[in-house]
Amino acid sequence: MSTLTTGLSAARPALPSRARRRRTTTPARWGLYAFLLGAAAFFLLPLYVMLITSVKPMEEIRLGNLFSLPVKMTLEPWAVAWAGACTGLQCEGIRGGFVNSLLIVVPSTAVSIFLGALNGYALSFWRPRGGQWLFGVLLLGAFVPYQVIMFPLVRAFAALSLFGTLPGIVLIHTVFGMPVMTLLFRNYYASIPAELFKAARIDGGGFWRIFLQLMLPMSLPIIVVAVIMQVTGIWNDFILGLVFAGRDHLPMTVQLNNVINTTTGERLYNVNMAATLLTSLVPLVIYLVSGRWFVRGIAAGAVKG
Amino acid sequence: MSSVSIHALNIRLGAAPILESLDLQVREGEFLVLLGPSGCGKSTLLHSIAGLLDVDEGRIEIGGNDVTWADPKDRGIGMVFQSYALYPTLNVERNLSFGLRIAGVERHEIQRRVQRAASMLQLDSLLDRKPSQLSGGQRQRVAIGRALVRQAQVFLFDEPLSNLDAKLRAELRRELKQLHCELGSTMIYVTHDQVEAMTLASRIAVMRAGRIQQIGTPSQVYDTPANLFVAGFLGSPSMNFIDGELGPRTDDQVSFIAHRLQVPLGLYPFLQCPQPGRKVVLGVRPEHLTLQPPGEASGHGTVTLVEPMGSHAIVWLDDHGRRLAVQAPAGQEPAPGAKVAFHLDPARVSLFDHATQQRL
Amino acid sequence: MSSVSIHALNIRLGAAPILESLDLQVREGEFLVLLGPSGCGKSTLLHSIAGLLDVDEGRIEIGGNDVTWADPKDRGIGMVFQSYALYPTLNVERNLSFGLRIAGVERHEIQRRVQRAASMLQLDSLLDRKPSQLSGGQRQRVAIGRALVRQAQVFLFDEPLSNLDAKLRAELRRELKQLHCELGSTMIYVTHDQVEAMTLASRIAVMRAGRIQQIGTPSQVYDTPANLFVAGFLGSPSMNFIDGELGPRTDDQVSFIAHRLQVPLGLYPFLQCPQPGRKVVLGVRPEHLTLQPPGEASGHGTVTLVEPMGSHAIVWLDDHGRRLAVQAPAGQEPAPGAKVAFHLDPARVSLFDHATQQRL
Amino acid sequence: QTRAEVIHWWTSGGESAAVKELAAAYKAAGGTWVDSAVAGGESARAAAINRIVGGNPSTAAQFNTSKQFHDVIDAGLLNHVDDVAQKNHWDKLLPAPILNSIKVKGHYYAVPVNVHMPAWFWYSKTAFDMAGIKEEPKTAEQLFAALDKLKAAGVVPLAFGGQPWQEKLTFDALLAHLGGADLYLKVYRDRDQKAIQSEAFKQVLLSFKRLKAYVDGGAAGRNWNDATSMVIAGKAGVQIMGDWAKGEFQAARQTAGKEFGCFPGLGPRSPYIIAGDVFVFPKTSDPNAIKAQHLLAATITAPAAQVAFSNRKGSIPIRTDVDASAMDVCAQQGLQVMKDASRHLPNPEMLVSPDIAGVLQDIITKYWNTQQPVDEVVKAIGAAVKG
Amino acid sequence: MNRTRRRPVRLHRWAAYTAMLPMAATVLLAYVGTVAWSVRVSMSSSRSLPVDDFVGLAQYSRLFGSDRWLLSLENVALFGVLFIGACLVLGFLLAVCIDQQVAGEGALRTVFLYPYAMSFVATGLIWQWMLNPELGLQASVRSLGFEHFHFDWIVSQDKVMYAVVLAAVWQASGLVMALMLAGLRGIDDSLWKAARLDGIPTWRVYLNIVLPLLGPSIATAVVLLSVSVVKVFDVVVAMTQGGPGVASEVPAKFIMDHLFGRSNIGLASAASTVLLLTVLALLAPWLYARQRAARREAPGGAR
Ligand SMILES: Nc1ncnc2c1ncn2[C@@H]1O[C@H](COP(=O)(O)OP(=O)(O)OP(=O)(O)O)[C@@H](O)[C@H]1O
Ligand SMILES: Nc1ncnc2c1ncn2[C@@H]1O[C@H](COP(=O)(O)OP(=O)(O)OP(=O)(O)O)[C@@H](O)[C@H]1O
Ligand SMILES: [Mg+2]
Ligand SMILES: [Mg+2]
Repeated sequence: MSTLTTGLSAARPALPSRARRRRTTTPARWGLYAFLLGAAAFFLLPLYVMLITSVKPMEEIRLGNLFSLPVKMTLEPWAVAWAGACTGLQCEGIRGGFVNSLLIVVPSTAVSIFLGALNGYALSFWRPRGGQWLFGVLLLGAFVPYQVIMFPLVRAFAALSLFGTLPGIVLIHTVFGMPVMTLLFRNYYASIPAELFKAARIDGGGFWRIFLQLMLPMSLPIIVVAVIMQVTGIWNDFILGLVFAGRDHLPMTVQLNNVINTTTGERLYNVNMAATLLTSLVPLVIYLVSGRWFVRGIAAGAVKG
Repeated sequence: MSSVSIHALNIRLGAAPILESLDLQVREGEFLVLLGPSGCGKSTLLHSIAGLLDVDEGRIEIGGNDVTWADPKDRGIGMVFQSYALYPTLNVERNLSFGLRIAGVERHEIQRRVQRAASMLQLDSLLDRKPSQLSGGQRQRVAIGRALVRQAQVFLFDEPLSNLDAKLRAELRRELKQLHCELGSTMIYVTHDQVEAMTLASRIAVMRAGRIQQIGTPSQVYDTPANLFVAGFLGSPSMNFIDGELGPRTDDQVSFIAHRLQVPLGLYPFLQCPQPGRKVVLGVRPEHLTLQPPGEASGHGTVTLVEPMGSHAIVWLDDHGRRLAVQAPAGQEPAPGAKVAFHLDPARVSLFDHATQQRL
Repeated sequence: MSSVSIHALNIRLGAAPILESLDLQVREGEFLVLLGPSGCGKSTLLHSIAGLLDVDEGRIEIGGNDVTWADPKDRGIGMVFQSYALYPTLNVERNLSFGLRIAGVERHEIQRRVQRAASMLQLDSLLDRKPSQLSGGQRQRVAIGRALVRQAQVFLFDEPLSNLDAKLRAELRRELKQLHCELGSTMIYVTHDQVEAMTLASRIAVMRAGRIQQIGTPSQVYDTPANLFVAGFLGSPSMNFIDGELGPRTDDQVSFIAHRLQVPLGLYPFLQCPQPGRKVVLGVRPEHLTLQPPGEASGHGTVTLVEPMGSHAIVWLDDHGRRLAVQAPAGQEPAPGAKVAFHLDPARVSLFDHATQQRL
Repeated sequence: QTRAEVIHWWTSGGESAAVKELAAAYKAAGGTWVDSAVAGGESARAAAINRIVGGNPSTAAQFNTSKQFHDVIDAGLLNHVDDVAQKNHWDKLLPAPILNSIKVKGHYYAVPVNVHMPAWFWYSKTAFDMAGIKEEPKTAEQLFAALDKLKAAGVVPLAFGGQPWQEKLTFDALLAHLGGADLYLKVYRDRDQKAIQSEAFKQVLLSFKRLKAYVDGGAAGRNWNDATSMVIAGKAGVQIMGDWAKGEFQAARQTAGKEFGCFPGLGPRSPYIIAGDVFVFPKTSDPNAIKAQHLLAATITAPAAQVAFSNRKGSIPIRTDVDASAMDVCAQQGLQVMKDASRHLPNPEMLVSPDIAGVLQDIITKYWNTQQPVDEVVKAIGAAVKG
Repeated sequence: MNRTRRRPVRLHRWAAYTAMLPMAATVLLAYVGTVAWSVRVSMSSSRSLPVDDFVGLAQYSRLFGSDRWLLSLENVALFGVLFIGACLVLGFLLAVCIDQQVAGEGALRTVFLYPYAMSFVATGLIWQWMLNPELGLQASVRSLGFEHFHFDWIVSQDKVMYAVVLAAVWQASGLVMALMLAGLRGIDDSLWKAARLDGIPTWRVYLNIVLPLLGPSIATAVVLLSVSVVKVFDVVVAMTQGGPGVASEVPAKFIMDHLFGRSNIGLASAASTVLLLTVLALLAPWLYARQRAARREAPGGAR
């Protein structure tokens, strides 16, 4: 820990670039990288096992040499996972649900983030009467395991003719995403100078204008976090998709689950790992590209003092 | 073109009362300058007029309408925030035009007004910078510009020129005055700059700790301050105060008597009958003390410090423990250590009660 | 107690060059005031001295050591940021003492210094407020305090008093001067207030667009500005400029000749031999124009505007299309519209080449 | 148009192949099989029930042959298939335990698909050879002796997955094979406190715990197929597991009788625990759907479909009047046993509600993993079966 | 008292109220309504399907008579403390380190985040393998010659929860990192300048200034993590199935087991009601305190 702390003391985000270059050789900087690489190793170890498992034939896996590289490497599990593994009567791999997953994840993410941001904005800046109470209850709702309240929701959705439809699954994701999204944005807006909001009020900005034209652009970093959370959560959701989406919109994860989950059937670990890795590609791409929107100092220059 | 009137306004922030039953009438088209020490509540007052703070008690009227609880955008107000509060994600042009776009002003009208404000504020070359890429003074100018492009009924300026250089400040002062004449808007303007206050104000209101101490034309406030605080607050260097008492009435006139100093008060316009023997404070501004040949002298002192100011110099005298500032024309300053005589213009003094600190 | 010297400093922000091969020598214990129009690069210069900005080219030395790439904390610098940069989560007391605590200064020494700074800055009653609960001026004072509690070799002040009222400003000015004498630190001080510049500075440096135009004592800079820009920049209202040319040499002296105006230049200390017929600009400050009885007049004009300033008034004259500002003692101002004569003090004028704008 | 949407949890390769047989048979009978596979019994059942609640039920849904779907029957949400059952004489055809499960108040609410026997013994021939074990153990003593020999030979005697359901399954196997069918039924069916407090039952519990000594240190949490892999690799001697384990051996290209051996219990009279899967038919009044349901019930139970399905699935048919020649050694052995109705033993889930079954599982797993005294366990089981 | 007079309802808030309608509807219908329903179910004898008889608090008394439930509560408390603590610390450190303009920031961020993208059904298995003493790390290290290396948390009754925490932290700390990173990036650069000038070591700035400034982000993270603590299920099922024995049982697993496998939604509803009440008891004082603090900081509801 002490190397870490001194490691931090030398390096700072705003360091002049050339000075930084001159300092890369300091032991502190080495400590920093050592920590990061150590952490990365911890995080990557399971991935390593997954990857090598996914390219081993089952015979080798049965031998139980977890960390050893494959003797006979094979990419077949990947092919099988994508297009050959059985998921019931069909044996077409996990690709079947890919489009459905996209159809679900895009609108669900957009709608839930929009509403979360809207709620957070209203709560932080407009403070409507009773809003805090409503938010408190909403937050509490985040702690209810949704399986417990599935029955009434299913009935309600059926009554609204939303059960088993695409809008239905979008709505249910929005509903279950709302507490956390609202919290995320509410707390983010707490750190934006209130004066900005005031200035916009003076400029005649109404509720929506201020939200759309000022606050949303300033929310970029937290939107990135929200996207990470929602894309991951919705992409990986299985039970809601299964229950609410309807047969025609079953997401990829239902196929994934069918591939890797079995009680009494045989398990093809290599295919399971490949399928899992394949399924996680979309969130991973989001993580990778999201970096450029983690902008620094988005409110810089706004207020003095 | 609306009057602003404030009745018995109370505002607390946290537990502390910031404004206490404050009354203020600003006439239509008036240019009111608010003066007061740092932290006295000027910004708070502006924010409450703009509707950005909830009023605890009292009433605010703009143009005769009670707007105490009205929405900021319905008050027809343009405001320059002390902290600028620029929109960080919008460039300068957008910052300036934001309000106009909202109001649905026509595109080329927007362009015209933004152009005008930008050139007045010398921001033309910075229009597509983000606030974070501007210098302090440039940010302040954007803040001013954002208010100016609006054709508001009432403008609130919170130290709008404080971070600008003197030259630009002088230019903008002139532009603001002109704008005021053109638009006829009511303006409430906080500043710490005496020149601004004197040149811009139709009236000056002096605040202290959430209360208004005096309100009047610049010369009223400067020449006949209502109390010791106002007298001491305006003017730089500040008025010289001399403790003493009123002497007995002789030749149908009273004099001010202090240690080694006597000032005849025959010309002094007393507000109430002077009571001889009363403890009073006499105030006289540095420019009403002149360094003179010993013949006509009111007193004598030793020069302790000379501060050249360019156009003039401030000479600090020690008159037996009394410290006096005297304004002398540049180039005619005595050297430190010199013994000099000074003359005090009896027609320009102010007298205050020692106990109540009010003007006599 | 360290000199600061800057050699051929180049700094760019974004694509634009902000400082261009700037040289500056600040002597040990000197109080250098930096003046310049908004956006000319003053803050940039201070930031680069403090080591907060990447230097593109050039060298910075403090106390003789090359610190171009040294860490800010190793430069022995105290700084007041134009934007204050207070620690928002710490209260005032902590804001002031944070640096000292880290430096491991003794507990009661910290307390002493914080106490001293707080009482000097009149922050005593605000010590446990968070910055968000302070007024603009109070925040600025905290920013000053944070620099002052450090006993730095070099202090950098970026418009430290801009948001304070005149009275407090005058007091703090005095305190700063005193502190400077006590500590003997080198101070570099950005301000837009001429009084501050004149009273505080050992020397004044005037900047424009990233370059230093003139550096000298206050009176040098004020009385003998090196070029038109400096001449026009200092003084409020600004120097009057009159276009004209040098007349032929008569009686061993040249005169300045302009439309309806002739000024003998016998006393003018030319820097180079005057060439008759050369196009020049004559500069004269408002305080060197006096309104006089017509007998001794240099010229005549019509009063267009009178700006009372309390201690004096500025009278704006129109002299056949020439606009002149004249400083008149308060109470002796003519009325607008009056025709008056004025006298120009030939000993106090400045002459500039029309083409190069440099002083002759 | 007889279109049947079927929710089931058969998603792995072998299971898919088995479902295909059903689908093919259904298609041959003139229906259209619409497949809704959801892996995991709990998920699949949850999906089925939610679809029912949401008013959009599937035509059929898989459950285990047990009391799992009795609540749904009670709520009146299932159609019965009495017509089919009567026409095909299910009463005579089906083993009693299965009938007990699907027949409620005289109506047939489900169609059985297969029979699984959850308590087979699988052993590695190499390991047995190495340990010098000549023949399959026929008694409890022989079993423990064999385990001891295996241990001495340096292999893991018992391949074991330390998951609650596997522990419970092992316990049930011991109860049936060591305690006997009588004790088993007294405990689970009659919930006879005396039987539970009996010395015999206690001995079963103790024998069960004795097994722990033959288990390796990494057993906790292990999946059953990983345990099977140990047998396949010869790292372990025996595994007690359902007949589905056969699939693993097959996948590893091992054949029964050659690389590995199987026996359904200790000795020639050992009981045969019957488990398996059924399809239920969510309530609908749509005549087409009802037709589809009936057709499904009829095709599934047909002998050809049964054999085809079971061969793929690793289970055995629900009826014994089928041609067993195409089946593997273990399956044939199972089918042979099935012919003797006296050896039929219902699995515990057919005898107690899922809730009680769960509590029993908790008790057993706790007993297995902690130092709990056996008397306490007896007491806990006694309390649990009371409900 | 000068605050007694009620502020008139202002027209401009209508937009705000309208915008909150979806939230209000969600709260009332999707949460309050359904939770009320499940409380009702918890007082019935419902098994696979809800029935509306009334059995009073029978399910609750059964719940608290269950060793497994009580153990679950203990486990989740331990899990919660360790998991939240570790995630916050690790997430914060990672965010801080990544924020030092390190090379390969994007890759590192993805490395720390990827576990979050993976379904735990598979990664849980990997962890199970890796932690398995016969198969995973212990065996590997021993085979390298360290015969006495001991790492068998997952099969130990006492330590299995730590193993679960380990895997859960592995999964969730990346998200905390992202949250903190968003917060860090919002901090005004001039603060850093001031601190560097004051000669404050960077770690002190992080500790004394940045950390408090990240208060809202941390609050968000704590709530997020708490939600996942209360709902922790996948990790346990994938890694240990609640075992060895019942040593790693958690409330959510108890609820799911009874909801599905054991067909006792009455008991499951009772359990989730108890959980919810516990959360309420923990959350309410915090929310209340925050609200009061907010009122104090923004007096009169500055707007
Ligand atoms: N990030 C940036 N990118 C481009 N230009 C910048 C950036 N930051 C500042 N500038 C420009 O650099 C110039 C110098 O800025 P600086 O802050 O040093 O001015 P200053 O002399 O302190 O002005 P002021 O008196 O207004 O504070 C300004 O013209 C400004 O617009
Ligand atoms: N949130 C708060 N809680 C408590 N007191 C506050 C709060 N905000 C401001 N104050 C106090 O209210 C008083 C008035 O502040 P205000 O900003 O109106 O002063 P000001 O006259 O504008 O001063 P300045 O000239 O320094 O800008 C100050 O003394 C300040 O300390
Ligand atoms: Mg203010
Ligand atoms: Mg600046």
